[in-house]
Amino acid sequence: MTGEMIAFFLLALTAITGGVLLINLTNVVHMVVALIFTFIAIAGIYITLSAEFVAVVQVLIYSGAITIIMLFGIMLTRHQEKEKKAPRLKIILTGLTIGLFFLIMYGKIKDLNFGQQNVELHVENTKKIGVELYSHYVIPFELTSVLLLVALIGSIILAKRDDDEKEAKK
Amino acid sequence: MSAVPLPAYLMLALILFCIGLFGALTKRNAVIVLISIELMLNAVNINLVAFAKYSLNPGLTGQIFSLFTITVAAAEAAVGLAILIALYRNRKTVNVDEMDTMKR
Amino acid sequence: MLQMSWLIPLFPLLSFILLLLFRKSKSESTAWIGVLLTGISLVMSIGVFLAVWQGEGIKTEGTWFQMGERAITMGFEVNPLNALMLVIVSLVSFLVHLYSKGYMHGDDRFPVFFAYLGLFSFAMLGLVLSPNLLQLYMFWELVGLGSFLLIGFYYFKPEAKAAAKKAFVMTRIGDVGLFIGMVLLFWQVGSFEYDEIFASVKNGDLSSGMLTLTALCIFVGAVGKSGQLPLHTWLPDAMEGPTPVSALIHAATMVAAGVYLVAAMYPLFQASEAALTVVAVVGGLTAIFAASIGLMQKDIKRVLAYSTVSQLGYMMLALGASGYVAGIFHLTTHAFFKALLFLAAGSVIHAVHTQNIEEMGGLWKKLRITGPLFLIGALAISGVPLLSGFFSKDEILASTYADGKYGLFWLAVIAAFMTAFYMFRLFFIVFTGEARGETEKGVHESPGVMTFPMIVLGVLAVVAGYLNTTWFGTFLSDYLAQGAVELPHGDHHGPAWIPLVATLAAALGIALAYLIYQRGTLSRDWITRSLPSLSDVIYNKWYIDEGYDQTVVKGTRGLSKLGVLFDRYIVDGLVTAVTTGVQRLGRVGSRVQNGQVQSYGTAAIFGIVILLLIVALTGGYFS
Amino acid sequence: MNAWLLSILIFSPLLGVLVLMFVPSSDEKSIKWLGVLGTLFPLGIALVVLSAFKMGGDELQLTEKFSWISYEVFQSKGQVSYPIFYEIGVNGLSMVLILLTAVVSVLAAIASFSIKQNWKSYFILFFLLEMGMLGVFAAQNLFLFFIFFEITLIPMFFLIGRWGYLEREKAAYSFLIYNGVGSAILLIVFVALFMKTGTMNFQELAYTFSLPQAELNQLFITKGFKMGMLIALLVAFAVKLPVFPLHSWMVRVHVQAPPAIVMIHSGILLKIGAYGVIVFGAGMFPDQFKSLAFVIGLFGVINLLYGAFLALTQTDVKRVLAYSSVSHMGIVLIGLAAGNTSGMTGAVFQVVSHGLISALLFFLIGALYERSGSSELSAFGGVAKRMPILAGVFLAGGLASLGLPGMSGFISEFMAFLGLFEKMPVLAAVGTLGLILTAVYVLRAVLSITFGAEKEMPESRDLSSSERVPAFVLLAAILFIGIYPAWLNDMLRPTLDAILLGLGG
Repeated sequence: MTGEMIAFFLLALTAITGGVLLINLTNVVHMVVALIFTFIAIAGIYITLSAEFVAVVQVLIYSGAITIIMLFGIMLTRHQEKEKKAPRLKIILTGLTIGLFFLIMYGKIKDLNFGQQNVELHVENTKKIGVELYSHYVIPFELTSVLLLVALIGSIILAKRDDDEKEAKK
Repeated sequence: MSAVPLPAYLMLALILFCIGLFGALTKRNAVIVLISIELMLNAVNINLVAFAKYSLNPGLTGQIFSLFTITVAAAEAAVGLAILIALYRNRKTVNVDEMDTMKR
Repeated sequence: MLQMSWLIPLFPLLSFILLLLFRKSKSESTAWIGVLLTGISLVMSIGVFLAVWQGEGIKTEGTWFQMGERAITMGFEVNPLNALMLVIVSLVSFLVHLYSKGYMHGDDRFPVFFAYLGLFSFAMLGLVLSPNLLQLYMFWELVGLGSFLLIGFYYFKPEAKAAAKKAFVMTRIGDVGLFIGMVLLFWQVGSFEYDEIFASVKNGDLSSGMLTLTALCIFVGAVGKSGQLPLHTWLPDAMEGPTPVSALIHAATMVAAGVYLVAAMYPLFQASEAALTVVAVVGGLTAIFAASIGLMQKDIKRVLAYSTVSQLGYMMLALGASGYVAGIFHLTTHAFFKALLFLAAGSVIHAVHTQNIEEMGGLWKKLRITGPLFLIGALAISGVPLLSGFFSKDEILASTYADGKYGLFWLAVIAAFMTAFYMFRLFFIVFTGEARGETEKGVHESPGVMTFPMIVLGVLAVVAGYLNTTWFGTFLSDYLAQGAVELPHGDHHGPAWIPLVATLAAALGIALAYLIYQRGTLSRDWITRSLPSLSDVIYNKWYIDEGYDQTVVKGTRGLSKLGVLFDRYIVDGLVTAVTTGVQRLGRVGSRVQNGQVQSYGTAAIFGIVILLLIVALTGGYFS
Repeated sequence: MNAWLLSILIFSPLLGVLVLMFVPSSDEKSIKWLGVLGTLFPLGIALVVLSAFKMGGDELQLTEKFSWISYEVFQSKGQVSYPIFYEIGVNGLSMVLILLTAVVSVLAAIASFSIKQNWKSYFILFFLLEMGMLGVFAAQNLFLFFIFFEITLIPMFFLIGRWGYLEREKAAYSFLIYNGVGSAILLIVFVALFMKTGTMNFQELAYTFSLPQAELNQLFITKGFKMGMLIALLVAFAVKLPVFPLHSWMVRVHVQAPPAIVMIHSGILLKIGAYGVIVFGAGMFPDQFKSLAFVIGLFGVINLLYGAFLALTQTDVKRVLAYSSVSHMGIVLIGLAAGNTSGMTGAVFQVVSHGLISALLFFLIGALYERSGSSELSAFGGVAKRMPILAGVFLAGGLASLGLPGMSGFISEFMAFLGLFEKMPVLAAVGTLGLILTAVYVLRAVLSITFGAEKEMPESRDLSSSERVPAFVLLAAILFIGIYPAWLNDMLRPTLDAILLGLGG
């Protein structure tokens, strides 16, 4: 049992626990908080996979930005704290479907092994990503920035438009 | 140095994906549905990064791809919430059950 | 001369076309077109006949169209049998054209009538000239069309409409038999040609069962056309047509076509003993059966119609009993005397404007030409010695006897007795005694165009018998012996007592009629009273029509109604069931569409999972 | 010139559409005359095509072939390209049917003078319909065939639904649904054939399927596949033909559509079904077709008798004729089932002859309806008195329909039965019962209209001169084929011989 193994198990346990809590808690805010654990644990998983830069981004974006946005969303829209359960039949049906899905995928991936791994990956990881991004992937990268801009403007307009209309009506 | 095999990562991703899927399909609060979708995206990212390390021709591509995914997910979360808020203003609810305008 | 014989049918066709063009003409001189053109046909037919008499013959054919390797041919053939038929047909047709000029005087559609007559003559002459079965079949149907049009000439009368339809349909039933026989023969022999059929019959290419089957199928055709037993009911009804039509079509020519067909296909029939027996039995039964109905009818034309059926039965009997010559001989003489009788009856009807014999009487004095001619016809048909009917009927009886069909022989004798009785019943009621009804006023003899044809036929009815007598020479059988048909075993002149029996039967019949209807020695309703049920049955024509109505007609109609219901409720019902099923399904489906994104998502995931499952189970490679 | 002749013919009706665009829709008279002219133009070109067509020449003539669509697919065996061509051509059979289409279209356009409203859109749809029909018969691959086949459906739907009688919408819908199902099956078959063989050309397909089974196995074509394709094709065309029990839409259409459209429908559209069975069924899968011959023959006889029995007691003359069409299509099946020279010839003759006869009869029914406002048998009587020409032509048409010698109906019935008697004598003997029944119902219908006591009718003028043209032209054509069938036969021979070669009879 190497240290990597122990780290992986702990992280995986945390991530799954966070996920299960997300499903089972009733308070909406608690759910989001449970998910923060999952996100951070996933960042840890990335580190075990020699992806330091992705791990950092994960912490920044998910644990930071997205969770905060979600909390804002909850606060802006809250009108009932407690989450009501969905009908039992629906839960069972969905659960069965997903269980089936799980079993199929499990059967397919359990023995997957390509027999080799990239040992160089952690060497100057961030620098290499930077070089790749600005050379080979420059066009997708720029497109992503455009997408972000569009998303920014789009969300502002979506969130604002109603007020304008109401004013216009007045 | 090998220790954790590829299937372990894939399994973790699968479990998280299933949890996310279940949440997205059963939770009634729209915010939670959005968060569940984020969880699914994260599960996918784990796969990408894992394949960047263990695969037939490993490399940085997987990690870079996961970066793009994260970016898009962030944008999606922002737009999704904006829509949610707009909807909430109109209908005074974030309950997914009550959003059935498609039927009407 | 013979090369030109294909023109014979075309003149009446020309007459048909011309007269249709002059359809609107009010002038009755249009009749002369028809008379003239059939006259030309007559002259040519006589020329052809004379040429054949000298032993000539011709057969010319050309390809009509090519069916694979087999060529379907059309052409014409002249042999002794059909040369004789040509003369009979064109002669009677010519005379009837002439007669109709007077009879149809004042009709609205005068030219149309002659046009139809032309069409019929064309078809009949074409039928006779046909060298193969297919061509014969085609003209056979066209003859039926001519008959149909002429029966339905008074189209506004419901009876005429019904009769025309009935005639067409009943003969069509027979035609289908002929059709089947013809087609079966074609696949056995590989040709429609008479010659080839006879050749392979002779070579024994056909199994005996097939021979009998095809012969019987063809005989069914003859039964339909000639009004033999099961299919005879149309012929009496066909009397709704104008009387000249009855004389031409339903006495002399078309109905004889059945007999002609059997004669033309005689080698086929000869090859099958069973078929010949069936022909004989059907003929004999028809003869006596129709004669029995004729005893009681009140309509002058219907009596003659049943008489025709009966006489056609005689001809069939003769053919069935190997009396080939006898059958043809009787066909010839019958054509003359029956046409004469019909024309005379037409003349009577023309004079008194009724067909009911009970409203006639004492016309002998008023119709000085028609009366004696009718008497000649009646004597001839009754088989009174020295007139034509005597010789031909005698020959039929002789050949039946010689063939060993004794039961049928005695049936035929009884039928001969009945024939004599009903003919003279008719004669005495119509021409002697007191004038009855209101028809006596204004009764006058028919004009010359009508009496002339009758006189010609009267002469022929007397002399035609001498064509083939044991006394002066058997011209006809010598002549027919030239033909392709090998005549059956020589001449069979049975014992000498046969003519005596026949004469006796005729004399008895005439005497009985005299006693009842002239002298009144026996009361008129003597039979009716003594055997009420039998006479009732006979008067109602053995209830055959009613029987057909109750069974075949009702059955068919019922089946059709059933079919309509089936169509409406089962076939359409199935369709409706499918559509309502789809609608229901749609309604269920729309309930699933509850507008909730999560349900849709679940469904989508479910679908994906199923697909994944398939991929996982099949190994993932889509071969 | 010849290189483009056929395409010009197919798309020539579009000229009529183009001209009509510039005519104000209220100008009734010029629209109607342009309608007739617009169909005369294709007829003229069809005659030119006929003169360019060499009788007894190559099997397929006046071909045109252009690359149209092509795409490539990666399969386990490598990259396979699937080209689709625009390819057209005529053989004897399609030449005859094209000619029939052109002639009947002109006559139907003349019969359309009785249309009461929306002439402009009527004629535009009419022209599109004609284009579709011409295209169906000229197409030489499945793709084009299918496209033109569908083109006929849509105008037909509107023509029935907008200009028909009382229950026109229902009729139009059942037309569309039945034929839609038929085309769906057709499409599946065509796609499957394309997938397996990589070609859509009729001749290439026929060649491919005639290869020995060992070579076919490499293409994954089993005997079962062939049989399945054939059955599906037969079902698809059985809807069109129509074959019992898929006939109820056709009866409805015949009763509800305007007479001019029924002339087209019964005269030509039904024939597409027969054409399809001949070209695809017998032409491509001869062995399988032969093994199904008895079933086809059985359905033929059922159709014949069923149609005849139902026609016996109908009270509406249009229904009588509709069921008589069912009955007559049975004869086509009978001829096909025989699968020998005479049977095939009979079937094709029946296709042509029924086209002419039913066009004539429906034309006359239309004329009668216009005068009396009814098509119930009981509404008529003694028509022969006031309208002798109409009654005469009607009677002649009826007689042609019941197969009187000297008219086209006889040849086809005779040949079809002749063929069947060789192969299945007992079935054929049962079928001949239909000949009797046909006589009964035709005479019943015709006589109760033309004969009998005269009944009052709102209008009782005889055929006008513009009505006489279609009536006499059709009657002349019927008589011509009946008296001189060799002309039609010579034209059809090469095509039929090729099909018969496959059938081995």
